[in-house]
Amino acid sequence: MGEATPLIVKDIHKTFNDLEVLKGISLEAHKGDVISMIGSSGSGKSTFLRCINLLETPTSGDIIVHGENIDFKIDKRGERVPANNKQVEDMRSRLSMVFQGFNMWSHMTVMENIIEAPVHVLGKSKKEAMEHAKELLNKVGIYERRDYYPSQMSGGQQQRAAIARALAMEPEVMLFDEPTSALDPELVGEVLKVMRSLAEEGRTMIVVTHEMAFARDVSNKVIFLHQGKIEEQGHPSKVFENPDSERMKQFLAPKY
Amino acid sequence: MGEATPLIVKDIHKTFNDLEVLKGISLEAHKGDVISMIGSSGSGKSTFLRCINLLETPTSGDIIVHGENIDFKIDKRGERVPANNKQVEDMRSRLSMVFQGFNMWSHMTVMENIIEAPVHVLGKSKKEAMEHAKELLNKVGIYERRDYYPSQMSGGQQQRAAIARALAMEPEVMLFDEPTSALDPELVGEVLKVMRSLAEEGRTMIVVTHEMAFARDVSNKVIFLHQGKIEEQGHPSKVFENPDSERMKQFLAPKY
Amino acid sequence: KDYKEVRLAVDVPYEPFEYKAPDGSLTGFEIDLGNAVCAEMKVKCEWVVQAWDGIIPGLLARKYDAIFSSMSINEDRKKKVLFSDPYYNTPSSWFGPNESKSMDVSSKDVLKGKSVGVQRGTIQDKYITKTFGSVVDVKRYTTADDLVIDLKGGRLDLVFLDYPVGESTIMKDDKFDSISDTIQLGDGVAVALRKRDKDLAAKFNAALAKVKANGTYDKIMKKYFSYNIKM
Amino acid sequence: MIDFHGYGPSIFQGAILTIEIAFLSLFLAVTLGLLGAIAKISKNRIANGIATLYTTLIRGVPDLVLMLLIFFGGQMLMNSFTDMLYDKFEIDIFININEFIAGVITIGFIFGAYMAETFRGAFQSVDNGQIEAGKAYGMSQTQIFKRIMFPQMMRHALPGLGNNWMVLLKTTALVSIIGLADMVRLASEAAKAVHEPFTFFIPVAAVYLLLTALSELVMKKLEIRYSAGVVKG
Amino acid sequence: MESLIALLEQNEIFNPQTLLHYWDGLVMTVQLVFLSLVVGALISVPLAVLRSSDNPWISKPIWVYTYIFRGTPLLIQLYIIYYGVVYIEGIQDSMFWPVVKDAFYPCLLAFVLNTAAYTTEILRGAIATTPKGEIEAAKAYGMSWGKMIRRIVLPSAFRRALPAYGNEVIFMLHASAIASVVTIVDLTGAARDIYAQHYAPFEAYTFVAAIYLCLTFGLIYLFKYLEKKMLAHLRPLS
Ligand SMILES: Nc1ncnc2c1ncn2[C@@H]1O[C@H](COP(=O)(O)OP(=O)(O)OP(=O)(O)O)[C@@H](O)[C@H]1O
Ligand SMILES: Nc1ncnc2c1ncn2[C@@H]1O[C@H](COP(=O)(O)OP(=O)(O)OP(=O)(O)O)[C@@H](O)[C@H]1O
Ligand SMILES: [Mg+2]
Ligand SMILES: [Mg+2]
Repeated sequence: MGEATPLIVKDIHKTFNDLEVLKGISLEAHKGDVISMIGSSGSGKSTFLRCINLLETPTSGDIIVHGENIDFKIDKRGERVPANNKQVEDMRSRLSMVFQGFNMWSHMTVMENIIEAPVHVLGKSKKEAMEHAKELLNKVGIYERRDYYPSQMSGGQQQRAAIARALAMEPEVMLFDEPTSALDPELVGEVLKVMRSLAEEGRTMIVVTHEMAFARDVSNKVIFLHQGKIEEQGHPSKVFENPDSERMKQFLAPKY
Repeated sequence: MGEATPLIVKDIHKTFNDLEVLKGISLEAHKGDVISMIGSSGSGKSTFLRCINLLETPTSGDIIVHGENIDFKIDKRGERVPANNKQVEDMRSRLSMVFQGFNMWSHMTVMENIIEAPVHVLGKSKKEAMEHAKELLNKVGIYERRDYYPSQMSGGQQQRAAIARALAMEPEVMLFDEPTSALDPELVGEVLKVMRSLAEEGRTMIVVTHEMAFARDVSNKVIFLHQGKIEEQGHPSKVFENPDSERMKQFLAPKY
Repeated sequence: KDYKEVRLAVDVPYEPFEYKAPDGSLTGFEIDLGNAVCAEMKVKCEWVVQAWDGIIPGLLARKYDAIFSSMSINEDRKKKVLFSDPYYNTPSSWFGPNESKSMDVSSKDVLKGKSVGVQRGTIQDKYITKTFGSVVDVKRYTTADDLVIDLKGGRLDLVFLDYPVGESTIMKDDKFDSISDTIQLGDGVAVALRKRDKDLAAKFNAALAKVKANGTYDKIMKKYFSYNIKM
Repeated sequence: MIDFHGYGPSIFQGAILTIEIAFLSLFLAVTLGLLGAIAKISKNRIANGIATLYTTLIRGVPDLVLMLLIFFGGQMLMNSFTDMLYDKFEIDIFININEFIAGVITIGFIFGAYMAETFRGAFQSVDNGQIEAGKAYGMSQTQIFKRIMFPQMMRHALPGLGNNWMVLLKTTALVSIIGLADMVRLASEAAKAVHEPFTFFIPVAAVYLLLTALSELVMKKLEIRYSAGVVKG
Repeated sequence: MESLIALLEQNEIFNPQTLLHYWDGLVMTVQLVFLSLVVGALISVPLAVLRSSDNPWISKPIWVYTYIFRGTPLLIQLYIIYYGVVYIEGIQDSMFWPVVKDAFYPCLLAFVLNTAAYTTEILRGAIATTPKGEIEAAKAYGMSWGKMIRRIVLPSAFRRALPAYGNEVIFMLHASAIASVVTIVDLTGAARDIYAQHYAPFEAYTFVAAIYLCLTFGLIYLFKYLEKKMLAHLRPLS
């Protein structure tokens, strides 16, 4: 192991008010891993993903990005918060997230969206960022839309632009939170195609999804979450074809 | 024929700007008739209904309500308009319309909605109007909701209230413009039930609808409109089971 | 303390003592006199325009150093400010339309119900409020020209005003006149200063005495008045 | 042409002063409004309390009363402060609150309160997901504010801002009451001097109308510019 | 009570005379604002209806009126009316003279015209947003134009206009302070008199500011209450 593991998450717990949403979840993402997270609605998938890049602060547990352990402290109100904002920003720039609702910045064109973070967070030159953006837009197939505003594009195009935006950060790990569930059925395919090509390139990805076919065909590990706990995990062939857990069987049942 | 025919429409044409939407439509509604109008979107069904009670003024053609011919004149701008507002108002009070969007007056309770026109147009006493309203509300099954505002009720309840409001005018003919198409599927049934019971009471009704089952089972005449013309008309058994027109066959095809 | 520059407050328009020419520049008896006094004191004068009802607070608030604006000496004001020696004295008078000349303006019965205009916060205001406040309808105006225009427009029955001001504004119109004998209020007009600026008051007094003595005062007075107001 | 009896040029000067006051107080109002809005959406209790007090108090009192209070009372307050400096530290300074400053401060202060409400609403209508996207790409708080919240907020705030500006423009007329030589003041002096109210007030009214009409035009242009990327609903 | 008066007697500024003066000012302000609002609202209803007309010959003149009165400062309107009426030929001999002679009525006129212009536009907006279907329903049940306006369009528009009108009422209260520049002794006028008498701006103006604040809060509360009652129909139950 010459390089540090991109992402290690250890025993994450998260409580909202009195509701324990995550009850100890651990995960290791090695280089090139494509990990799918599945589970029914409310099982805590989004919350887990948001904890990884600290959009929510986990109540307990560790997050280790590229060998660096994120520090926490207890603030005045007795809440656990990140100790070092700089460290968090740095860590976030290594983990790019793609959201369910795309969350493209609506006042910027596609091109501006993509170069925004590379220029202002990573400190790249504008020229360099634009060249890279051009490449990425070609990859996701919407280069000719570079000067459109998000509102002028279809959902599928927006999501592809969002993926290009995430790629522009050259992240160690990409996090996807149900990237296709806000799309009309006919647009889902174009986004999944892009994601599949990323997986084939050997990118490290964690994907929360309801697309079982994608989870089975593309990922090398599937995690099934149930009520804040990992009920079942392993290679998709194992998890889908021969699950140990009753719940997993139930979860798969209605779809077949 | 002791009584005059409730409604006769003769050769109605309607042109919007340069678009001829109705190309000569005639219809006779005798007492107790339940006439269903079907046709694809844009065929002119709503426009025809709106022409009958002059929410749109037909470009040419006659409307005879209860033996009285509506007078038209040409105004300064060269447009055909009703000659006599009083006559129009009088005529409208004999033809009650039920709208797709219910169009309940939002600042009045259900009860106030129902007694509004009887008191202020027909000149009934408030007491009498309220007694009648009570009866009607019981008939459509929402008496206990009489003091609610429209926004506080479901779509199905609102449409039933709108039907009660129309009935309160003791109209000679009731006009329905797609009364169920703004409703969630589970609410459609309750409105259709009320309409069926009205048909069974022997009320004269003209119903624009997409509910083929209703048209077939309840009406005694079906008119199929296509591009502003009557393509096919007759008893539902004839029109549905053995249509002459190719278009009517096509129109029915995908649903079976 | 060394005074290089002194800021003087005036309330305009108060014809003929101080008013604005159409181009916006200040003119009038007190403007000329003030400039002469400043020249005598060898300081630079800066005129500050300030509405009458805020003129004493403005002084106390150090917006300017002296009030040179027809301020009559009276006991109330003495509590707040320091007066120089008086430099002129003019009486006040009733003004109104010619028809009211026969009116006995000293009688409360005659004045009953009349609307009378005064400038807010002046000694005339104080006098009318005190003597006739219970019977007449006192209308208080921010500037003297507001009150003149309402008299001419017929909104006021009478006004009670500094005589020279009335003379140069109201009496120019044939239909209006002074309708009473003049009444002497206050102890003459003086420069008003902050209480602690005793040295500045002394400078003013010296300069005023000088101008009065060397003929400058008389020359300026002749320019604006046909009678003597010197004190 | 209308005969202005020689008062024309000075009234023109007054019009320029009116515009100066309007723009300076707009600048102050926008600054205060932004600060107020940020304070109101911040989690800091004290900042929030101060901002709320500011917006409620200011919006509860007539502009004219506030103006008189600041013009006359503000100077006294300032003086007791400078007097204290003098007593304690022998620093002798005098800060003059003249009509111009009082006018600008008062109007800026009043409209700052209205602007704060406008901006607060606008900030809150910025889509939370876009802020999260900013965070997720490692932007710092300030970067998120500057590069995402602010530009988007401006777009939401623009219509309210435009309304406030037009009300502000008309409020400048009040500075004439505290003695500032704006066009209303000069027109009223001239009108009284030559006894021709219509000759002076109607042109001044026309200037205000012109300014509001122009503002409307500019607002339309700005709205088109700032609504880049927005589909009209 | 006795001791209160004694205490007040000692206070230089807030003695019984000045408090009485403030009270008179309060009465004047309330009168002026109340009358302007009532008359202004009455005028604005027909104006708003006409302003909503499709016929430009009817709607445009009213637009011009509202544009002018909304586009210029109230102070200018007050000056033009107050100083202007006097110059109308023959006014002094006419029956209107006793009315315009007093500052109260010209001032009231300016306020009424101003608030009517704003209220007209508020109402027009509310009328324009009447759901089209509700109007069609009214027509379809045989209501005449007048009846429809009276029974359907206006009642529902009034309710929708309520929040904006609440703001207008508060603006009017605040705007009424300028009555003091034409000799009317309203609250602000009283404060100016007392200030000129006692040379105490802080006390005089802070005191009226507090009174205005109370009035404003009273109005805000009133309109909250009205909205709760009148806009019940817009709130879904649950
Ligand atoms: N900010 C929050 N405050 C309180 N509760 C929350 C918050 N965010 C999430 N929850 C709760 O946490 C639980 C898990 O939510 P989460 O969004 O992680 O589910 P999910 O697995 O992503 O579901 P879905 O498939 O519907 O997106 C839910 O019960 C939700 O109500
Ligand atoms: N006010 C109008 N101005 C211009 N064109 C109109 C107007 N109203 C209707 N049309 C046009 O007339 C045609 C017929 O419309 P109509 O609403 O009568 O159809 P429909 O049969 O009721 O359809 P749907 O089933 O969708 O309600 C359409 O092409 C429509 O665009
Ligand atoms: Mg989720
Ligand atoms: Mg239709």
